[in-house]
Amino acid sequence: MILTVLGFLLLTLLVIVTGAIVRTANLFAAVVLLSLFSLLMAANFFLLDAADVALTEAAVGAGISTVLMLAALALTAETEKTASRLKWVAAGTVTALTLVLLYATLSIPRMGDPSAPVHQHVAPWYLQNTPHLIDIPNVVSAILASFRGYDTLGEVFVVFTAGIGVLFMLGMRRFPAGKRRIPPPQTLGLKHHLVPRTVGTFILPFIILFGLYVQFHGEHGPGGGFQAGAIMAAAFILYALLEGERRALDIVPPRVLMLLLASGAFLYGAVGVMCMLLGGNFLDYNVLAADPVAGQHLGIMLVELGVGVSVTGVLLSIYHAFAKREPA
Amino acid sequence: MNVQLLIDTASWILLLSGSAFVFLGGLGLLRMPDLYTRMHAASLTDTLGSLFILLGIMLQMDWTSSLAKLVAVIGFLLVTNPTATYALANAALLAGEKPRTAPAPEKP
Amino acid sequence: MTEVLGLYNYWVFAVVLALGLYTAAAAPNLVKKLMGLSIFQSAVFLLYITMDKVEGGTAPILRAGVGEQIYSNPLPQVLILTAIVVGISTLALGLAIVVRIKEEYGTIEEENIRDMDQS
Amino acid sequence: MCLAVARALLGPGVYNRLLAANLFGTKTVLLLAVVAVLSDRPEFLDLALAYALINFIGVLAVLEFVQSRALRRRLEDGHRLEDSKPESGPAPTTDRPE
Repeated sequence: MILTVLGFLLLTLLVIVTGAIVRTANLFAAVVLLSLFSLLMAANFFLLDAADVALTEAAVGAGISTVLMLAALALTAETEKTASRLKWVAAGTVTALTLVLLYATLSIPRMGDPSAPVHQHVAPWYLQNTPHLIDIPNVVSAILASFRGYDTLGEVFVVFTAGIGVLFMLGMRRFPAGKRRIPPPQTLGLKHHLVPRTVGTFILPFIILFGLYVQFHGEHGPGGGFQAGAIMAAAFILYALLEGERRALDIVPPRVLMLLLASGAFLYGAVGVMCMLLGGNFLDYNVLAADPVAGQHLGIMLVELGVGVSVTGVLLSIYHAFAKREPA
Repeated sequence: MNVQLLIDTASWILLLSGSAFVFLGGLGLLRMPDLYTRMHAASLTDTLGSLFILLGIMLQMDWTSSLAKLVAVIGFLLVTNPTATYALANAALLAGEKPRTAPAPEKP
Repeated sequence: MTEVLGLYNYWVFAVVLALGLYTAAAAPNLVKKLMGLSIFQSAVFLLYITMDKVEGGTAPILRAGVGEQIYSNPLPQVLILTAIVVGISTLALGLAIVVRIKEEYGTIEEENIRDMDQS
Repeated sequence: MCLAVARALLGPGVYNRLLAANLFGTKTVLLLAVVAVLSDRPEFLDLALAYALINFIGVLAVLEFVQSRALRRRLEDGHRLEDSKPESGPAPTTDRPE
């Protein structure tokens, strides 16, 4: 009961915050509010029993999206200047659409209804068969990596392509070799702030450790490659913030980033091809080991690893592509 | 049985006082005149509030690995929150937010 | 009463979706547009995750030694889990395009860009 | 939490919102922990842990953003030191190459 009330409250806050984001013309403030939005979203996901999703939203929304948005703002502008001419047309259309949607909600089953059509078809099958076919507690991981491995492969390639796209757009230019000019501000980092630097250096290993935990414990608790990748990327971004771009790129040079970016997706695909070579179907892990269940375990672990590596590589390359760029 | 009662009482006291601190922090955040005093109020939530609430939860739990996780959460909160506040204060100062004078309301 | 509470999530979804769409359509600033898209996307996530909830259920991570237990639907969660990460990557791609536009045109306001294109 | 959001909406200005967002992050951690225990799935404390670890990166990014902006402005203004500069502020001249 109390959780229901809490969910109610959080959703109301969500709407209010969204309204504020839409209204503010200061983009910097909007980014801050967007991080609040993401926090509320994650809390809601958690209340709606989606622990894995909440963890993903936490890992992505709390750190990375704010950082990326700010990096983009630093390269563009901070405030919205003009007002649109189409404002009222858009408002009218959107209001009409909302009314239609609200009307449509009246005929769908209420939240949590066990007899809703969504809960009838495939989901029970997954819940029933995961224990003996795959034997890992986290059904979400099981579906993600094994039952619907094709989908996830596709998603990984979308992420990969987006990363490549950003790199094409912004390039991985090297720092100018000449020492004549003052380095662009982003390269400085927070070196002169003792407190964040000390604390950051202290906390960094724990974030990486936690990322590894999420990666390899993902079959048993909430977690998996996507979350772990985001957390790891956040850790390296933290390092880049603290020590400056240059140091961070010394630690993980662009070439290594490229390698990460590519090898994750490659690993995923290679596991699939491996299954074919061993006589199974593409991404059919049963053949990977003598025992089908052990094969599934191995396959899921490798695939999740591939996802984790790929996501880390992509997010990190994206961040560096933004951070290295000098404002026009 | 008696010990159980004692633990429950202690945990409730901790939880309630923690909630009180969180509430006061929120109140201060709303009522204080400028950014820096508000920051002071907010840190009340960050430290005492979260410490008490998490300790209260810990008393309710069994000896499992979750307990260690809670300890870790407390530790990280106590370390990272002051850092965040520091960074925030520094950023505000750098951006020219003046302490102790009510900042001109820059309407978004 | 329960009917209303049960539909509240969907209403929130509709309103947030509308606000996001409105921002994406009407905001003159390209970064703001992307924010609108991201809000729109989050609203869809909320819709899916709302659908996965089963009354009295718990997160679909099987627990040993707990007799009969209802679990929420894992399928929407899988979809959204990947979609969040895809979302951030595509958002980054959009931001990259905006940055390039800023470098070429010197502005990220839609109107100004259109004026420059026409002249 | 409502109070924090109220502050976030009222502003004034970016930094009050940021403060509120940060506070809200802490409260989310507490909320997640409490809900995890209430719903009797203590293994979900992972989430609270994730937040506790990652939440402050955003604020650090803001500091970095503001700092680089202030620095850039100073460079553009030809080193006119009109900004009140704290002791711990950026000092580009002392940046030694490593």
